[in-house]
Amino acid sequence: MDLDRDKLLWIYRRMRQIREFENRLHEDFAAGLIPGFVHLYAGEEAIAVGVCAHLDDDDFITSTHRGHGHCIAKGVEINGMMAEIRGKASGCCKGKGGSMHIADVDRGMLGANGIVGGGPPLACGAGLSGRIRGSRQATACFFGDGGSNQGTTAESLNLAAVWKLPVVFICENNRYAETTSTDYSIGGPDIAGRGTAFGMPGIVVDGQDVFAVYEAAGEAFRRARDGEGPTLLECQTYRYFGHFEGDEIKYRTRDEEAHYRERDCLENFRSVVLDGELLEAEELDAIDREAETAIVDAVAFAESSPLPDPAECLNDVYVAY
Amino acid sequence: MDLDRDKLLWIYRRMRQIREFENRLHEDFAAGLIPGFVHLYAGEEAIAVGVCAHLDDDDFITSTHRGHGHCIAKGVEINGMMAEIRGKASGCCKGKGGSMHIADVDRGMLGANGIVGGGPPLACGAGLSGRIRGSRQATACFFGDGGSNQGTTAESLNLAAVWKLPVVFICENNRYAETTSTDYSIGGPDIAGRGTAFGMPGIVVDGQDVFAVYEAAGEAFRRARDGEGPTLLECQTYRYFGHFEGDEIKYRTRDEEAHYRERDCLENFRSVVLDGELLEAEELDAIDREAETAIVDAVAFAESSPLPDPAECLNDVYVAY
Amino acid sequence: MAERELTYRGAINEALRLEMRRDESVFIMGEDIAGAPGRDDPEMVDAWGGVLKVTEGLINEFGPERVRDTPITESAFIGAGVGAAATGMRPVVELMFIGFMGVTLDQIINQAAKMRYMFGGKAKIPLVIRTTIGAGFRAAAQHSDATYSTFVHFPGLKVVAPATPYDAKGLLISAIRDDDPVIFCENKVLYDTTGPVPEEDYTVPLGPAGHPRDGADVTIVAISRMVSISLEAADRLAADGIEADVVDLRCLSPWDEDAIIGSIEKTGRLVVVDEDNPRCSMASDVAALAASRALGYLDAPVQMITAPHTPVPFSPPLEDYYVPKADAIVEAVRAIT
Amino acid sequence: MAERELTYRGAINEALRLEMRRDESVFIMGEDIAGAPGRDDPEMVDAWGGVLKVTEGLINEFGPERVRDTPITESAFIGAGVGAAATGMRPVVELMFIGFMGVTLDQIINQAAKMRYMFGGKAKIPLVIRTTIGAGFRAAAQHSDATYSTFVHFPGLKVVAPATPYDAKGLLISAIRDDDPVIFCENKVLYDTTGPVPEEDYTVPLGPAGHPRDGADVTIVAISRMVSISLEAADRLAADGIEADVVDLRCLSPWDEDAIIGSIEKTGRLVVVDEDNPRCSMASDVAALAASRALGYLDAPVQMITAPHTPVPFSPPLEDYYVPKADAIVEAVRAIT
Ligand SMILES: Cc1ncc(C[n+]2csc(CCOP(=O)(O)OP(=O)(O)O)c2C)c(N)n1
Ligand SMILES: Cc1ncc(C[n+]2csc(CCOP(=O)(O)OP(=O)(O)O)c2C)c(N)n1
Ligand SMILES: [Mg+2]
Ligand SMILES: [Mg+2]
Repeated sequence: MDLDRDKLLWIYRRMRQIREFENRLHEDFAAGLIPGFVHLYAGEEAIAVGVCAHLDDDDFITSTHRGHGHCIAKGVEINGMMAEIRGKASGCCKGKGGSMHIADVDRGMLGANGIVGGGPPLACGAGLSGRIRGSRQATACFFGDGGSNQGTTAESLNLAAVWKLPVVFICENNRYAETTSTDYSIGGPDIAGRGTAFGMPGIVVDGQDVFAVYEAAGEAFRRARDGEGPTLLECQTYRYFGHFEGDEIKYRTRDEEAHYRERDCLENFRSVVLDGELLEAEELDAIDREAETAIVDAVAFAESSPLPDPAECLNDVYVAY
Repeated sequence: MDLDRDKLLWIYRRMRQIREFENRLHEDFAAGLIPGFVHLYAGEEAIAVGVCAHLDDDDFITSTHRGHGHCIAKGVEINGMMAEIRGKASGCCKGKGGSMHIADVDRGMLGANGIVGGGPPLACGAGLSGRIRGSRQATACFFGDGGSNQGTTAESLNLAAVWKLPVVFICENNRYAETTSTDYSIGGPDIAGRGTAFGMPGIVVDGQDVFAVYEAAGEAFRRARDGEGPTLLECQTYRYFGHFEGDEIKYRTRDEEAHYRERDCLENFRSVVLDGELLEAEELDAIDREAETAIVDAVAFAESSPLPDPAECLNDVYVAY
Repeated sequence: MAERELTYRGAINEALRLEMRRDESVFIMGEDIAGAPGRDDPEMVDAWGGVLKVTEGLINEFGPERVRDTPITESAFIGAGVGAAATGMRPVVELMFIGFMGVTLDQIINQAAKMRYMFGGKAKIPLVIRTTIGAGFRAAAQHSDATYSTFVHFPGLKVVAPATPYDAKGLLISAIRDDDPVIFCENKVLYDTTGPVPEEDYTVPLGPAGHPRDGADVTIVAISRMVSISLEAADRLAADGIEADVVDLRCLSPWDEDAIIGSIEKTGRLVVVDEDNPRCSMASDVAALAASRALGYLDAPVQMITAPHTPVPFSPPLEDYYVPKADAIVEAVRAIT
Repeated sequence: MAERELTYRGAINEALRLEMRRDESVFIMGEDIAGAPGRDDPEMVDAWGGVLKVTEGLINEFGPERVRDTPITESAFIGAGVGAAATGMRPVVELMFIGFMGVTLDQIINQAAKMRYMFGGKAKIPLVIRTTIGAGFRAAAQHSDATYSTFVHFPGLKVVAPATPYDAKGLLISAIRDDDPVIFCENKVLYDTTGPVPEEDYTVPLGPAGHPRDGADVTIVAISRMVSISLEAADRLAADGIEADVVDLRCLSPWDEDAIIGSIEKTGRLVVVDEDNPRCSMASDVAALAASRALGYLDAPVQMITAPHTPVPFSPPLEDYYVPKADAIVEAVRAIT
């Protein structure tokens, strides 16, 4: 494993930060503090973090409706995120986007996306952009099992393959699209095989295991940056909460949920690094506390920030009109 | 081969009829007699005919911009077709559709389609319709190699697979989409493999050999009607003329064209049935003459038909408004 | 006996149920419209009943063959609706939010809308596409549009946007029985509103406007949720002695030009209230109708009250600013009376 | 020295060439815009230059990295244009016919148009989508639309429709330099028309209307190909002593409200000529503008001359009937003067 101490700590820190962020939103939503539709990423942290561990600030990602984890993994500031989700003027999108459109283009995060399948074409463009400039910039494209059926995704796989774009496609297969199981919605034996059919390596990865994700993504980004073209990683995972907050989750069993909770990515990480004596428990505990504090601070920041002025509605449509 | 004499004659008759029809349009276009965009099917006859040989009047087909062959194979009257392509009131669409939208819903021909990838979703619907009614109706969905990249096609393959719809997808891979070679546009080793990836048999077929098409389609329609789900047939073929009439065909070599002309489906059929002593040369020659006469008649019919009254433009938008 | 009250949501559900009972060729499709598709566990059947619970319970009566959950492939399943309609069925397909139109528009505007015409009148497409419109849910830019104008623009489509439970049921039944493709726009903010709805089946014809309030001083033409906001404004105006004639433009295509012109003839003043964006919109159409066919009756400039030319913002104060309000209507009327 | 004449097609080609020379971040994409992609044979390079030959020759100067033929996947490659624009490039993407908008609309209306707004002003999308509009080619219902109104409706997009070679070049250069997404509508019937076009680069600003003819008796607002038809009508009217003030609405969004209002103030009469279908259209917008902001100046009902509410038919006499003609304009003007 080519992960040094710093990188290991970085990975744990980002995963833990996502978990804390999402757990807090879960509570705050129940308390009526969060407007709108909120889709939480808890349970899937290993994917965003294992992938973004290979990215620099000037690399790009495209995301989904379930975008908080991708943001944090890519390095978006959580204060601005929390304020955004609360609809505050200090939010990273000035309160205009909210959870479903949270973004930070300066950090290479090209936006959560309210359209399933909306991201893959954009990812091709970000990849193309680096390619035409002759830089080594790469792009990660996240989408769900549901999103893997959308025509835009298939078109993008093909386009990236024929143009050998520096894009890594990451399917977060959490077994459901809303209430719809992959057993029902996915034609074919798996999703990875669609990559193969469109001309790129298609690889099934254990998405609960950040080391497995890190390794598979490493090779994929090497290929991408070396001009060998795209890769499709199907990361198998599970979301702990409902499709969105408020979902009663009548479509899956509590047993099934427990089964996946047992394979938690954070717990898994802890046992690997502690069993392997790569990190100390105290270091991890310190990160846990740090993450908690950061969330408390982020909430305080968000709560103390003003709402936008109503007439702000009219700005930001055009650069110049 | 389970083809009796009548079926063999039927196949030859339909293939020859298509060839004559298209050759005549090629001439008439050059003579300035045909308005609009015209895409000819000459060279690909074995596919439409080998497939439609398995269809009854109440089965359905969806088509493409290159639709004349599909029409004739499905049994649409050529007089009405010729009149339609000339824009006459006696055309099968009263002159409103022309070559690109030629249709005959009563014959189960759901229209040529000006939108690449427009047909596959419609085919899923025709399949679903038979399925919900509990009939044994099946649907054939024709599309090109270019169309195989369109997102609607991928979505439809998946939908048909998960619902086990009685649809047979036929990709007419004639190696080009306009000027764009499949070497450039198709990610992945072939198109058939996309079927496999989406959960159905994906089979490469020699599209110049009507017997091969007939056989592969036979098994595919058996599966479809028996509720075993869809099949994707990738039929490899070549179009003799340009993408559309007027195309100077600068993007392929004359050598390549000659190579494919040597494997002509009509010639191939003749040698198989004559070598195998299944039919007599005279029978085939008679069919050739019959086809020629039918075209002459169709042109005469079209030419003697009136143009539509201009105000006819306003009718047929709604059943009732 | 008091008339039965039902929610707008319940009225739509009932229309679907009655038509599915009445006609075997009617079936419904959409994402998670039952929920947990493919599961046998009876506890799980109807796990959702649609993201906004409009189709709840239908799976139990009609089963998965006629209440079909779909993968997330709007082009394929809406196109399948078109294909099924062209071949003898009467599908009712759900496009979860109108903001998703862009992933499937071709099947609607180029296939469903044009097939009959292109084929010389030799096809019919009895398809209904149910979709939701409207801001107010803090659902941000891609889930809050009211862009029915895009569909109105295209010949071959019919477009309906009921404002009341009564009309929702009656118009949906008409839409299902109609032989042309109909886009049926449900305002999600109205789902919990209630009103009298007869239990039997009845139809409200596709075309005529509603006329919820009679008045002689100013015409207010409103669409969908804007009708109740206009009625609220009308109440306030009445207190000042200004009587508004409120036209509920529940049918957007075909539309009731005569009702609009007739009202303007009576009042001489026109205010249009439309939650959609202003350019190339229903609001423009109504104003243009006045300018071209009722100019002689107009005593004052037409007032257009619409959403601004912006996407729908997320933050509550911004979204509240976005949606047209009764205040603005009152003010607009005062400016011309 | 006489000014150089160029075709509308040539003017567009030249604008692309000059901007690609000037700015390395400009590149173009589309189906068969060069032709025979991937082939090395120099005979085959530029085998097509686009289906209507607008991009001919560019591959020879700029090579396949910046003149990219695409597979037939409009969502993927137009979305790739959006993504490339968001990350520092200035793509010009070709949507072969506007009638294909439906297979890619989401990337245009929900991604390109809304990203800047949703992200709180922190993104810019300097993307141009070139597309062709217009009937007259006997290309039937899916290849002959002029449905720019759909794009005008959506906030965040700019929409341009030049009527002359001069404007085509100047507006395209402006569109490429502009930091917002622009839909650039080329009328295919105009490609072979010629007019004076300076050789150097110059810009025509996005917004202001053109004013090809001055007159005091009636305002004619026209778009794209309808401008020359309106000028033809104006000539005929002049013979009768009626002087038309012709406004060329070459920018549809943003648009030049002042030019329209100013002209109506002068003439008191308005005729709008638009090749698009009538409902929720540019024609409606112009008439609505008159009704809401220039009512006091209008001496006669607004006349709207548009395509009918039908798809575009194939057969020549039907298509000829479909497209607005100078006769109809003359008649409409006579009816109100
Ligand atoms: C085009 C489109 N169709 C439908 C929806 C509604 N929707 C939002 S999320 C979702 C499920 C997505 O499932 P998946 O891609 O597996 O992602 P997950 O939620 O599991 O992370 C659906 C159907 C949408 N937002 N966009
Ligand atoms: C959505 C869409 N994009 C582009 C076109 C333009 N076009 C018409 S036919 C064609 C090529 C189609 O190639 P293929 O599917 O291989 O069919 P073939 O012409 O070879 O039979 C293209 C690009 C179209 N009609 N529709
Ligand atoms: Mg999922
Ligand atoms: Mg082809």
